[in-house]
Amino acid sequence: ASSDRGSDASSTAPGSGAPGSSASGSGGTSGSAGSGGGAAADTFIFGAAGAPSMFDPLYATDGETFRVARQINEGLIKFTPGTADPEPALATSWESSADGKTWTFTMRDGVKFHDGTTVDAAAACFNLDRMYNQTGAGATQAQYWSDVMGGFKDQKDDAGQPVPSLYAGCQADGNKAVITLNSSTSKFPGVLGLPSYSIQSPTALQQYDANNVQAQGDSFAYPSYATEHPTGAGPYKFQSYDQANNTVTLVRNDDYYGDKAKTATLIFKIIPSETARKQELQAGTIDGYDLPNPADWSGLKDAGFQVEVRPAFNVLYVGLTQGNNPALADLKVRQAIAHALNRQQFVTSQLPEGAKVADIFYPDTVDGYTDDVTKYDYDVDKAKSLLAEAGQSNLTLNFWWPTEVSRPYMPDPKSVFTAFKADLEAAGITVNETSKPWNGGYLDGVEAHQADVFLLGWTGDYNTPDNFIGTFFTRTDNRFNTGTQPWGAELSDQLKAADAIPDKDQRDAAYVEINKKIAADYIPAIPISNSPPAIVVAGNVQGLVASPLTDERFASVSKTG
Amino acid sequence: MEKGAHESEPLPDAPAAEQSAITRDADVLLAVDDLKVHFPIRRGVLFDRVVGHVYAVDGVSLAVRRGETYGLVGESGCGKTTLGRAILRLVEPTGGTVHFDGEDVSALKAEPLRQMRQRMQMVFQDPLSSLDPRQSVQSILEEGMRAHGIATAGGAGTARLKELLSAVGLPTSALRKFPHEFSGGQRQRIGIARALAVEPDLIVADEPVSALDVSVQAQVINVLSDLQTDLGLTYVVIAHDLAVVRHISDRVGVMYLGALVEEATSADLYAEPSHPYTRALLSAVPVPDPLVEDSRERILLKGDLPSPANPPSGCRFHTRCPWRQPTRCDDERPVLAELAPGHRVACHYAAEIAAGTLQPHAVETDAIP
Amino acid sequence: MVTTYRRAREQRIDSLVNDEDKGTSLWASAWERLKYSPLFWIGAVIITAFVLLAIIGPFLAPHSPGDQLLIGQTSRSRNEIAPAQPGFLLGGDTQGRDLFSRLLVGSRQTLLVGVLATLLGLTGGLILGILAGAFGGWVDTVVMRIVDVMLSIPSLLLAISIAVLFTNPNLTSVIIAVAVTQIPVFARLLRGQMLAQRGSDHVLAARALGVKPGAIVFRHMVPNSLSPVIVQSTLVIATSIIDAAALSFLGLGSQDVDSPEWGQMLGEAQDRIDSHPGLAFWPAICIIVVALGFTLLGESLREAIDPKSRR
Amino acid sequence: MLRYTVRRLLQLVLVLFVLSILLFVWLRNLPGGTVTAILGDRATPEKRAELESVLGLDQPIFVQYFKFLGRALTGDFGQSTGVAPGTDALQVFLTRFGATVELAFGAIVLALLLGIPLGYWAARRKGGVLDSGLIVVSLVGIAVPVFFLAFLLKYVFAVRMGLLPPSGRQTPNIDATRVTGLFVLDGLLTREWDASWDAVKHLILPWIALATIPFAVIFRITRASVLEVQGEDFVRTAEAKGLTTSTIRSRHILRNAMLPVITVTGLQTGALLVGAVLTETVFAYPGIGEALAVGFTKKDYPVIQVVVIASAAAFVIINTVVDLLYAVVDPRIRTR
Amino acid sequence: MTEALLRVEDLTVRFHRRGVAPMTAVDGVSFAVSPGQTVGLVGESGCGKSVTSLAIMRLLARRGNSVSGTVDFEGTDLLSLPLRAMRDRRGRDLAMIFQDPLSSLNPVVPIGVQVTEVLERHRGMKRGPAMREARELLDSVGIPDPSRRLKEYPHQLSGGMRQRALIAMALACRPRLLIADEPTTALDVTIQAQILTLLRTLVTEHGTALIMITHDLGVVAGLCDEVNVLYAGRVVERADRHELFADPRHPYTHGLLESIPRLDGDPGERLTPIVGSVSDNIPWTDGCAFAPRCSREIDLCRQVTPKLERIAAAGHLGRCHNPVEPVAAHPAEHLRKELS
Ligand SMILES: Nc1ncnc2c1ncn2[C@@H]1O[C@H](COP(=O)(O)OP(=O)(O)OP(=O)(O)O)[C@@H](O)[C@H]1O
Ligand SMILES: Nc1ncnc2c1ncn2[C@@H]1O[C@H](COP(=O)(O)OP(=O)(O)OP(=O)(O)O)[C@@H](O)[C@H]1O
Ligand SMILES: [Mg+2]
Ligand SMILES: [Mg+2]
Repeated sequence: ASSDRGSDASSTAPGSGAPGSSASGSGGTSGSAGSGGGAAADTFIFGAAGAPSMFDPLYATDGETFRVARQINEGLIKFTPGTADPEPALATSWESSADGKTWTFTMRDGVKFHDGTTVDAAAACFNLDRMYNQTGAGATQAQYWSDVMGGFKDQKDDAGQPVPSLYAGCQADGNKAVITLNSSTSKFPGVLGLPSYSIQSPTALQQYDANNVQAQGDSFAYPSYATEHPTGAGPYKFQSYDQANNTVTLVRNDDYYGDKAKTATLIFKIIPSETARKQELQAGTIDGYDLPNPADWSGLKDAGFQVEVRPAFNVLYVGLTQGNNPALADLKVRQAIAHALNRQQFVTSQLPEGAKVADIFYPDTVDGYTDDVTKYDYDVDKAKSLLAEAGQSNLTLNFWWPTEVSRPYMPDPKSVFTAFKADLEAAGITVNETSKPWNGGYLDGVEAHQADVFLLGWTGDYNTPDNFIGTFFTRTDNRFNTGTQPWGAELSDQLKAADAIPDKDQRDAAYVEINKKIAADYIPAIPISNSPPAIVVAGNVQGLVASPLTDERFASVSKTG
Repeated sequence: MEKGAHESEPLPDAPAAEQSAITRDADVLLAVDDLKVHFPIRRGVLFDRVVGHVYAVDGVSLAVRRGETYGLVGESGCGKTTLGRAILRLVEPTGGTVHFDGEDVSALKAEPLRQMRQRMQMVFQDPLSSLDPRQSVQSILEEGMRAHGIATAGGAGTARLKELLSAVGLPTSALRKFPHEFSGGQRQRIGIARALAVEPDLIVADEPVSALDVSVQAQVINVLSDLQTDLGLTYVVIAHDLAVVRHISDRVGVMYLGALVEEATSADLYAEPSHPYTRALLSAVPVPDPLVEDSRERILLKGDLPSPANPPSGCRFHTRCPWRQPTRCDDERPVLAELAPGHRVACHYAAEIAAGTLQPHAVETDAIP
Repeated sequence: MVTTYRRAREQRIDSLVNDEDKGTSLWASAWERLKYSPLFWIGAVIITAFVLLAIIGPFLAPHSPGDQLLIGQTSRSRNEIAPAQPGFLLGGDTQGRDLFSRLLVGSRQTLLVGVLATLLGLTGGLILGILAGAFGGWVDTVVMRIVDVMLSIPSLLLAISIAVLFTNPNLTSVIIAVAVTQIPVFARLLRGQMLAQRGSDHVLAARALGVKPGAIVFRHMVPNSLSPVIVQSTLVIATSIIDAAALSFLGLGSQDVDSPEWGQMLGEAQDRIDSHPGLAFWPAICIIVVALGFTLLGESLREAIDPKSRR
Repeated sequence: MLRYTVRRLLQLVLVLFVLSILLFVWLRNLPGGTVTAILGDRATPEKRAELESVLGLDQPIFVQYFKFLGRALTGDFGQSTGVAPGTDALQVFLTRFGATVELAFGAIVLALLLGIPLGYWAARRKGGVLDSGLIVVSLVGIAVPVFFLAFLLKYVFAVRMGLLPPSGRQTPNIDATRVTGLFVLDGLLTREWDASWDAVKHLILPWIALATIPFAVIFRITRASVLEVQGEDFVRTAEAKGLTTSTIRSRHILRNAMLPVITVTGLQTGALLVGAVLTETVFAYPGIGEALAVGFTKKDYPVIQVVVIASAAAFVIINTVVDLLYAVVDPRIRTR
Repeated sequence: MTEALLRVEDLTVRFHRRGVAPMTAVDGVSFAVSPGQTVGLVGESGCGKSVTSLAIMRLLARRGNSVSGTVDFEGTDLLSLPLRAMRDRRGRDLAMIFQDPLSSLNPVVPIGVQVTEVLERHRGMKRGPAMREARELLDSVGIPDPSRRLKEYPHQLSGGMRQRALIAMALACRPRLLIADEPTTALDVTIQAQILTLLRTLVTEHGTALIMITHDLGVVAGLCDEVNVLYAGRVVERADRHELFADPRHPYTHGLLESIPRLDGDPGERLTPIVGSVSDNIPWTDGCAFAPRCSREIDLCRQVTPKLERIAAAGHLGRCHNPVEPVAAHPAEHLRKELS
């Protein structure tokens, strides 16, 4: 593994396009222009909440890595800015066979990777095969592949059986890449717009040993491809990662096939503290940042900043672990809890503008949405009577909530808990509170079914119901432990079947049915809200299109003044 | 001070070789034989190694008879305190034995030793610091009694406490007070009363009056001698003030660098000091009489006491001795030998010096130009 | 080595100069000095007020600290919290709870954190310090190596380390986390004192008297070693309160929603500090004043019992 | 002297060894951890198991420890998983150490520059208004939580008044060359004055916030120590010799009074680290303190390990150096 | 007797402390010293010896006390001199040595510097010559190997050498008056003898005036020309040393001499201590402070404060209403014969 990025940065001679310096024309005018910070018109500085893991999106799952990767790379398709709908990217068009198993992508002509090599069908197939061929540490890291596609080529499960995969192969046919699948899935082609499915330069991948991920004790060591030489075909090129100053610098790719990036330099300044990001924006030292605290929206707007609210593409739910607390096995109890929660008051008092009470487990922008499901209005008396009917007037629930975390669907877990705890108590339920750090017992405990009631949610990756409820309930040993209920397997089968329906309309209809059953008969959890996350930029920034998938592309962004 | 009885009676012959006889002598309460206390000097890189020793006490033999007062004098750092503590086994001796009333104290295990301590007590130099500031006089006095199962409760206990206080000349009201509420002399009386509380036979008093002003010093000295008369106590009194030692002791040992250099009855010692060091010491003590001061002959010693960690070879005193003779004094360590009955001296030339056949070297004078 | 005589004499002169012939005890003479120290009095007044508040505060609170009485006037999206109004002296917090009531109730929690953390740290330190100081030798070496390791980790890290061990961060875990960081401090202090006591004349005297070793340790050495420990405790209460606040700031503080603690309130108010400074201001002021009170008290006590400062 | 240094260093090795065991065992027994950090809310039991076996986390803890130790001895502490994921943890430490050194060094210098003269001044006017005032100020410095002070400073001077940058270490797109990794020094070395000045501007507020506690401690120890020394016999002797006030002050009082100040300054490095965790977090300053804070929330064990061990080492080494310095100043130790 | 070099008149020092009545440590002390003369101040701990000497040198703390009276040094009143001028005189015209040689030396400054700083200050010498002079000074007070010692630090010297170094410093500018405050208390007798010899030579060969402060009557007997016995801040008896020891008149002086076990006395003899302790004192304003402890107390003692007046031979002053009768035969007569 090579890890001398820091020393690399420190040993370069001054002036010669040093990684730490801005490579743009303004470099010549030196200090006075530079000290203007975020003010320089051809440099856009974005406040990132954390450091990217590395720059090969195949191995990443986190937003900070993806945010950078999205500027450097493109996939066969991408999402239309501001929506979750696919549009052409490196492929200009695509079609699938009737059974949904064969997908043919027509490649765009004349596109070059940053290293000057050509983007073609062979390169596309090379990438997909590379993903499929991951082994060892690489396989554990390529999660978006395993999540969506299942297994890898040589992967065996504990019993020594090959792990099934959706992916069957990819053939380059002139300027067409033909991808074959083992079964139809709703995930295609949307999944190809994910950063992990980016098409990267085969030359560079090979030259810099891109697959050489090593597991070491607690962590992974990445090859130099991922740390120093990411080579995509996106509007920006990777320039440097200055760890001493916590900045990632990208520069414009002048050979980009589409509209060239509007700013010559794009800098991600890593500022872990949310408050610090806000203050930097206020002080003018950055041009924008992600996920402003909803409480700050109005203040930021008043101060002339542009708070771009993304369409809500997430859901917050109160999970009910089936089979843990015997009382929860009773549908009446689950219904009572649903009635007990004053979701509307919570949404108005604690969630940002634009947040809505959710009746099903995904937002209305997702295909197969319906609001024609059983609704559980806030009604304490009803809750009490349901509990009484169930013989659970003295119900005690073990309610878990996470600390050290803020998610787009749950900006402040404590306030969620505080509100719902009061609601449950009002319905005569005794609440035993357990708070644990998000990654410090909470997730692990919830996965291990230790909680009766817990707070969790999901942000969608792409536009399919499967990405939401499929993820939640397809497995029967999921965190709600639905397998312990008679309907758990039923629900799982319905979801699998729906996902495999090639026809979109039929598929959507199937999902509507599933949602109705979930709301009326199952209630494995209570959907609470969809809450829109925002991104904020300075007043002089134009061209930022907020994306429900947080897939903002900065090439279109420019600054005045 | 009534002590004529012992004074006139010379001790039986006790040369080093016959020391064992002394330990068996029923009249001898305390017998110290070739006692050594070497403090290790530790230093080391990771773990401390012993790189040398402070020869604080280096081969002391002496015997104290019942009812007698034995005085120890010597300059600062010569090992008096260490010797005193080693006798009570408050420091572990490196070598040699201490017999108390025929029993080998140096071989006692913890519990027997603790019980033995009832019979041997100590009075400390600094009256304030040797009293626990947080204990009332009553509990200070009772502590020892309790430790040795002497009744402390009820009328008997109270009576005993009053008796103790009156023995050292303190009012009964002192019982409820704390050490800091007393003057120096009174504190020292408390220290003495504490030692007396367990009804010991032997009291080792380590510079009991050094920290006191002369007028108070006299009071305490009187208390000590009165108690001896009344209770038949045996004392080992350590002091650096020769006048005090002479005043209260029957016999006196002079220490230099961890060893006895001379031992005699106090009358003998002051009348006929035989070791050059004793002579120098006596000549240096200021006497509050101008006539004496003006006329006396001074033996000025050169330099300071050598370090006990690195004592001189041969006679320890040869580096400062005005009578030093070539080679023998430098090479051969003199033993404490009997010069006259009951008068032991550790000097090769003691007889010659006493006879006046050996003259001191000219003393180097300290002169202002 | 120059004569113990001299030392004793000096002490005597010292006591003469200072105590007007009649010696007075450590604390009595400290009191003589404290009487005229304005810093001490300021500290004492603050602490008395604080302790009183902690005792009666929760009873005075007009509302339950957990009730979201003002939730209707609260909106995160508009960044609104309930303003001060009749019955709600300082308005509501972000959850629509009465800020004033929370401050009042918080005083007791805060005192608990400070005092319990100190007591716990003190107990741990006492045990280690007494072990090391009473036995000496290899026990001392082992104990002190442990203390060295603990001391070489900056205290807050230690606290963080302990805090993350608790899967359910609440007041108890904060107290324990803060207490652990104080253990080495107390252990060191006490061991030093104990060692000094071990060599002291009055302990030697007790040994000479044949007092049993256990009694020597607990009747003589420990009581005489405690003064600086007591003073240190006062100071540690202050640092405990501040450290607890720091833990809250790092998100590791108590998460108990029903029993507010000032540090926790301050930590929670961080992200609203510019729009609603009052949320952070009140708990911060309370913490600062109380910490200052304990520090003033501790420092003036320290100065007063320090023989060196008697000149 | 050499012996002493060697001894301290050997002790350090021992301390670090014990510390590394404790740390290792402790971190591995925390709830959550690397696997959860990597998998997040996408974890499934199979994936967890797979990841655990790939990382060797399913092996007995002592096996894991000795593997770790073996690698650590070659300087390989693993890769960061949260602070700067994928970067060598030691590298993360080293890069960030420079930042913390700049911050801590500046703070301690500030504390010394203010603390010593004021401490002396207060001691000379013991009991006066000025003395009491300074004591109260220093105690308030101790009583105000560091993070709150940092917050206030930032809010007032950076956000409200806009005088100084609110966070970070250097303006990102400034034309600066890295030489030593100490930004202020780098600018001076390469004559990029603006880069130095920019780095200094980023440091001023953190310096002030971080310096308060060391200042208070140094002030008080100086004051106490001057009070003590000025009552010493040798000062009276110096007075009796008719020496001038300035000679007495510099040669006799201060030279002696500085001895405890040296020791305390060394001990303050520990406190500085604590302060740095808070200060750096508030000012989003990429030093080891921030690395630790982030590392703890993100369960970045490699970074936590290397930072804690290295800062313990730094603490011990600094104190050894301070002790040596002490010996240089105090002949009683030097010539022993 | 030659013209007095230093004349202390009615020196009074009071210490003020918050909350308690002012404490008079030195109460109207007067005495004089001439060149070549040694005047002793003796008394028990706390009687005001040190405070007297510090007041003369004006070394008492700037606050917390008040000093009155005059200290006439060759016609100038030291007490009314500006502090700056006083600094110029200290170390040059009048010097002082203290009891504890270790704590009186700066532990972190080499001996050489501590000696030369006086030379540089008062004699305007440069470093080099000052060092040479310092070497000679150390040599002259009997420190062996002075060149090496100059570079050493106080802790490397033995007690006796430290005291010699202090004396060397005091003598650096050839002061005409030397005040020695218990210079030998911290030293062993053999070393004490060395230092006393050194001081004696100093006075006889250089005509330096010496104020010797001690609690040890023996030291006084061998060194001083005139002796002042202090009690509770006042001089209670003053006489030539022969006169004083031969014929002590004040009951306090008498008591002191009686309570000392003497090398030349009878060993068996019971000591006759002064009863009580200093804490039994009454204020001088209510009569004689010593009265409560005095064996010769009469009614007058508790009513009228006695004055310091001639009570025996010329120059023998005492402060007593009922002085001790003259001693018939000198107590140590026989021993004196023996020794001589
Ligand atoms: N615990 C100890 N460890 C090491 N050295 C010691 C110890 N106790 C005493 N010494 C050394 O032993 C020597 C004799 O000490 P001791 O106290 O017995 O002398 P002393 O004659 O009582 O002197 P002083 O008159 O000063 O009380 C001294 O050099 C002293 O430094
Ligand atoms: N700085 C001071 N503040 C208050 N009282 C003082 C101070 N210095 C001395 N005294 C008092 O003045 C009295 C005389 O003290 P001084 O030091 O002169 O005694 P001394 O005769 O030198 O005694 P010693 O022989 O013990 O040195 C003492 O009772 C003491 O309490
Ligand atoms: Mg001794
Ligand atoms: Mg004095």
